[in-house]
Amino acid sequence: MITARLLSGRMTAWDVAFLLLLLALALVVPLLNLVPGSDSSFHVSSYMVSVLGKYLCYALLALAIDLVWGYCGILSLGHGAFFALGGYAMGMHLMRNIDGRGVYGHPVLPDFMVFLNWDELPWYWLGFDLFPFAMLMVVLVPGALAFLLGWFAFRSRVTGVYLSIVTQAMTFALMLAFFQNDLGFGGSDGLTDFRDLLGVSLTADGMRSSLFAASAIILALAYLACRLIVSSKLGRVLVGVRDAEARLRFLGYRAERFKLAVWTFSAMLAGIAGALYVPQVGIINPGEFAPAKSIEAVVWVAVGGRGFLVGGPIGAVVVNAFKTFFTGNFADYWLFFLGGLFVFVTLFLPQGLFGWARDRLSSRKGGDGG
Amino acid sequence: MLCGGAATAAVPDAGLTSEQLEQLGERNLRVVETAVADIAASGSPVALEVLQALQDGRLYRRQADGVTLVATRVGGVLVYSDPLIGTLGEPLADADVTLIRVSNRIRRALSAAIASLSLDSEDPAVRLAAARQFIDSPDSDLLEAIETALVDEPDGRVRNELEVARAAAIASDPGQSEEARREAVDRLAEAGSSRARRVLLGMFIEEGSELDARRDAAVEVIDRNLARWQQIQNLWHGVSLGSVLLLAAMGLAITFGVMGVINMAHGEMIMIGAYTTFVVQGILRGISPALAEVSLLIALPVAFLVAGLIGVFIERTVIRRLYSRPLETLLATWGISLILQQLVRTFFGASNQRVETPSWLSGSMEFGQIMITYNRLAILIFALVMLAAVILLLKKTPLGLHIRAVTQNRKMAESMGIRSDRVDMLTFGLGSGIAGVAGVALSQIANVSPNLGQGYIIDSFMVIVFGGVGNLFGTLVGAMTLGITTQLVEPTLGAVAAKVLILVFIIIFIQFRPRGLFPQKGRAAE
Amino acid sequence: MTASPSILNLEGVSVSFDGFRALNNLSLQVDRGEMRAIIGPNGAGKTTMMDVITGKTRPDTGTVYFDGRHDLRKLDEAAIAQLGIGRKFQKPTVFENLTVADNVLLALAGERGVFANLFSRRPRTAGDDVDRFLGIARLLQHRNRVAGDLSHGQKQWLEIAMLLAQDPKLLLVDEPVAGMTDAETDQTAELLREIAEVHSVVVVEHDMEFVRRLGVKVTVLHEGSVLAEGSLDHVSRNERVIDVYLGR
Amino acid sequence: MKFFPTGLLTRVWIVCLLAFGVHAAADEGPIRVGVLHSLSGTMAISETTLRDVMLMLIEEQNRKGGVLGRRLEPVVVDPASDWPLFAERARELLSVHNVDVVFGCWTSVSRKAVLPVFRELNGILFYPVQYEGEESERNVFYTGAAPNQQAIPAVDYLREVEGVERWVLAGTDYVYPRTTNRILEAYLKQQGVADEDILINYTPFGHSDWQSIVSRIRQFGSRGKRTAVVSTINGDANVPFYRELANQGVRAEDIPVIAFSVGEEELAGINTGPLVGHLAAWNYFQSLDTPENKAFLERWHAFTGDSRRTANDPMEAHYIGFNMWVAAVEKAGTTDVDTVIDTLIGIQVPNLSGGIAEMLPNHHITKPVLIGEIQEDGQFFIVDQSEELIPGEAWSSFLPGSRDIIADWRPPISCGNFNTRTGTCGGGQ
Repeated sequence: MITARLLSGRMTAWDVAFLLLLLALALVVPLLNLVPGSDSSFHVSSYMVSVLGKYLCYALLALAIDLVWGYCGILSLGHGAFFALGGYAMGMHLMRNIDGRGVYGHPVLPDFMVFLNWDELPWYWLGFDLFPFAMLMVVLVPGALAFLLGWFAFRSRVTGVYLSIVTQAMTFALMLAFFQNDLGFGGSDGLTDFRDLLGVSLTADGMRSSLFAASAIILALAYLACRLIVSSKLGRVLVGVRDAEARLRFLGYRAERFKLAVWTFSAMLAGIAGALYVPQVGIINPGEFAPAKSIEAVVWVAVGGRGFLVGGPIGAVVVNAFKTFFTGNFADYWLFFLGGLFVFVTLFLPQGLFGWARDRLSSRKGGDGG
Repeated sequence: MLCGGAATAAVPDAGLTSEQLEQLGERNLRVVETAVADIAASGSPVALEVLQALQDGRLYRRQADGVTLVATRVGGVLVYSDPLIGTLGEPLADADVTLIRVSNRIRRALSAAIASLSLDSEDPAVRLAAARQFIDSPDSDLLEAIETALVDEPDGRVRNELEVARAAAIASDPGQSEEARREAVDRLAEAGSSRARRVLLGMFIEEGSELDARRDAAVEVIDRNLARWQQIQNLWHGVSLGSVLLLAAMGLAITFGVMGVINMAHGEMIMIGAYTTFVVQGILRGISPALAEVSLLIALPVAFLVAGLIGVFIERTVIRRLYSRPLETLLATWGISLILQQLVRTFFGASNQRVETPSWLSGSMEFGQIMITYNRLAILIFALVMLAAVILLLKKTPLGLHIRAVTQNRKMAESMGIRSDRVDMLTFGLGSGIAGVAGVALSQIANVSPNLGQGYIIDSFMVIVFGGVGNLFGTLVGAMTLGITTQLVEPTLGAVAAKVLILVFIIIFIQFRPRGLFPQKGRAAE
Repeated sequence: MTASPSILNLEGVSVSFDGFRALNNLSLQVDRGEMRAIIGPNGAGKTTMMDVITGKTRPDTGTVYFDGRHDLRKLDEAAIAQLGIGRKFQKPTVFENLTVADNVLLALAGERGVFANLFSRRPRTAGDDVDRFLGIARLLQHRNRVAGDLSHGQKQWLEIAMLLAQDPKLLLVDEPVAGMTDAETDQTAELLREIAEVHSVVVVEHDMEFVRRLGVKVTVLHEGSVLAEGSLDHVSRNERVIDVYLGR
Repeated sequence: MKFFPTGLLTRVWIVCLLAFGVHAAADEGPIRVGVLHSLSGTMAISETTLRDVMLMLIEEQNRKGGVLGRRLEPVVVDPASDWPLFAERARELLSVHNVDVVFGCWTSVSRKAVLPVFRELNGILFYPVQYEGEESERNVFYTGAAPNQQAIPAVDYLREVEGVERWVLAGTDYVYPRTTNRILEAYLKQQGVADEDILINYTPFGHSDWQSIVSRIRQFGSRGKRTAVVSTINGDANVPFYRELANQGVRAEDIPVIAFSVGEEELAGINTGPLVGHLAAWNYFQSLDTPENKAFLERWHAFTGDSRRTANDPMEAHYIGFNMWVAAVEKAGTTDVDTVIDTLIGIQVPNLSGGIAEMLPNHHITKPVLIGEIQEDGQFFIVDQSEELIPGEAWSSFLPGSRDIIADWRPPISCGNFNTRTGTCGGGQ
């Protein structure tokens, strides 16, 4: 296999460990959810499965951000927009799947459209009843938006903080737009009350476990793809873009094309993450476009350590696990903790948790040799 | 002495009865309405005082016997007096009286009654308000009073409004002669105001009559006049919004524009300024209510210091370590912004705090047919003064020279003996302080809540990026362009679309001018 | 089209920033296979000239031709680099987070497309090529070190090695010996002379001793235009040159 | 802020249980009551108060001996104003903490987010905030006002008492204002109001520059007919809106503004002097002069230790909802969800305005409608109170899509969206 050949010699022990962990999760968690009875001490509750599934989606988003930030130096403050767009595409598919079981019993229109007196489905909702089409849109819509924005931005050499601010403006504008009822995406309530996916009820235990397993496997595949990219010669070009873009241009590389390709790919990954997220949490609404959400996702990557690929997912899981714990027990202190974490990590762990841990390990190992 | 208003129709000595006064406290609104009219017509010298007290919510009913009392605040304590007898001998406890509350309907009756009683007031503003009240509720019974008032009116503006009021009264009265009503319609058309328009549209006219045609023509004239003014009004709104954006962005123009620190905690500095205003106001009100009027002026330097010192602290502890990693200052300062928000939430609570508007900033003035509110005008002037001050500071003072030197060539500046770390600290403090001062002004138009800053941070960055980093003039042009465009687009497309459009516009704009409207050129920009 | 004798041809080029004229009606010709030294005081427009040639800055007026037929004003940096113009910056600019070998690998003539790079298999000869250029730059023993760890002089050489790997027709070298020890300077001069045997080279330098050692034709820039041209001895006798530069 | 060590310990214990996958048997222990209100994030301003009032009600009930002889134990979680997190927390409450009832949510989107969870895990949710209607779920009991209990009576008041003929419907652009305004528009047109006499305007969340909109309202109001503004402007946008009204001299006597989402809590942040006379329509005001309300406020102030703490409409809704649930459990003799859901219909408990609230078959309750005018002290002067209690309508008769739909959770219909024309229960189960 091409991949196998390409990856041979490019994978580190960390990569292998991470991939094995994901595969193990994909197998063990659904198994422990479905097989033991709910009073068994090995049982993993459905609640736990959906929480973990959510973390995996966030991990995929963080991976996407790490790819552009850690390897191309593009600090995107708008990846939440791609995540949300993928989520909306999935949400639209799920809405169409309700199939006349909405409260108004309309055969085609989702409830909120009946409610707002729409006569027919707007053109941009057509086709979403087909699963393959919807899945295509999950990657195409975020990809197209990213391509468009990147095409102009990179060609015009919009870099650094300017680019960050442009991406932030993008997600902010989308948030305002999606809040509007007239846009046809359910306004502030977004899309919710989903029933089933591929003919199986979303509330079925098997469904939840399958979604979880799918998230783990897709994360693993995305991780492989990213590893392939960064360990190819392309990856070295990307690092060149990040560290000395001008130098690279004078070597004859069109830096903007490299950035555009990776940027678009990253947006697609974010879209996939959103699409996996929506059926697991049961709602998608314009709040996902909020600039603060995108910034928070960037922070996961910073906390985990950027430029390692594995750092983003680690950060996403760690920060969100803390969030679940803090908002459950010390709601008032959550923002202190989160804010303090950012400051601390930026100041004292510029390589993030993963970088710090790796350095500690290697210094211990190499310590004897002095 | 001239007996103003409807009083001329009443017997001068009928005076006020305690029954009439007690009726003011009735639950039945109709009874209260009649009582208000009766009291106004009574011609009693205290009628105005009683009605005014009722309007201001200072009229009480003594629970023991139902007697109506007027309350006056003397040095923070309420002193009650019986309008028929005078000040009470012994003070009353607050529990002994109940406030007489009024609804809108009564308030309308009161406004008309008070207007009719205040035509001979000493204060031209009061007379002007009375005249306007007459235009708003034209009544031919008042004609005589208006005529009388016109004879002696010294103030041109009031005369003008009184004439319009007279025309309004004539035009609205079907009993007047056709000739007189026609003239009145012409006079109203000449006035050109929306008030006059309202009178014209409310006139009772036989359909298809000559007067009807005349009225339609008059309305059209006014509409054309108003449409012209509307353009100017929109422009004013735009300039005003621009000045708000300018104020919000100015501190960032220093921290981000000059120093290159991507300061996501900028909004929180504004918020701290606003909370400082709240605290200063609270303290001053505790000392003396008169001081509360000038609390904003006192809050300005305090907010500058508070926000500035917090800025200095942040610079010393965090920003300083990150100068070589500009994008990461974004993360750290965002963390700081979360901490500051939560700190304020912990100390002050999550809800909005009430910052009072001093009386000299409340209200509005009319300039032709446009309305300019004092607080917006003050913010515009204040923003421009601040901008001028900052530019002067950067161009003319030694600190400004040092700041420019350090930003242009740190090494060179250091070798010339400038302590660049000190300059960094002061610059960041200055930017934060300016944001704090902006918070004082913005506390007058926005929610003073922990989220205050979040509402301004994105707009501020847009303004700076649009205008060009490191160029205060660009910040001014950027803020005004965005403000005016928003307000010109808003009436046709709606507020949401206007906002989205502006953001999309900026995104596209940056593609073509990646360094803003007024970019820094040459090697320094690399 | 007939091949022009000159590889680089600037005619009447002017550039101004904010009213400051960095280049003022500059004309310059470099012949094929020639090595040319450009000297001039600070602000004479040396770096701006490099920027114009490499597509970083667009001239306000004037023409810039490469190889007699490529109008460089119409091309971007990458296209110009692909035509065969290599540039070494004044401040050594290498990819600090990549290994020395990777730095040269990126520079090696070859595919510059996105997908080609994603799936490129390293040609078996690539390693040899990398080693060859590292050998020329005397960096072979450092091949697996991270470039950021190199000394200043080594970075300069690495950049020169990258230039060579690019196999350009014309090399623009900006102050190659700034910050070097005397011994390093000697070695660099030697290296450049070697290079000039097969390439056209333009060297911008302050260090008169170094320029003398190169022993090539010299162009003196002043206030954005050519003040004098000829051998170093010739220009150092020019009174105006003495006035503005050497005399100080 | 309050901090409950016992609650924390329980939580830690539960987290441990969760980690080891052990489930405690919940039958004979305390009855668990879930409280699902945001304690952080943007909605914390409004929702923290509701958590506090729930804790007070639970404490009082425990002092009275609990329910069915068992103690009530509050389980408070924080969904942090994050809608997906609402769904997650709801699942946690129902499946991990095994609560018997949940009181929670504020925004419609948070309610919509948790609906599928309550349906799936069969829980009970009491929702205390006025909302746009068009919903009736078996697992949800709506103790806030439906549009016919707030919007329509408010408009009637303005028409009848103030003689208003021209209408500005100004709202924040989201579902509640959109729906309310659609209902109002249909209603006004039915009442003979011409198209040109209705102006509808939407603004984004947190809109802060109201100059041109207020100026437009002033202009719209200068047509010789009495004009009023019906405001469904939400949250933080209100302060700048009212400020601009005051500064542009829009007085209540000229153009009154009646609001559906501005209560005592919101007014606390505004200088109310210039706003005196503007109106709000609710089903409860803190200024209600009834013995029930006085007693409630006394307990509230004692519980919070703050005599200036305001009370508002959704608090009363929780008060009613909690008492209804307690009554239903006592009546049914069990906390079993299905039984309690059936028993709740028809339960009557006193409200705070001196009447009796009844849970209707459509899971909405009867409420009085009160119109209040803003006073200088930030309280409301009640100028109008409906003579009878108005039953909440889940489905508006003024919207074409829902005209034929009714909700009745008693057999034989047992359906939240029964189409009377086709005689079928639409969609859903």
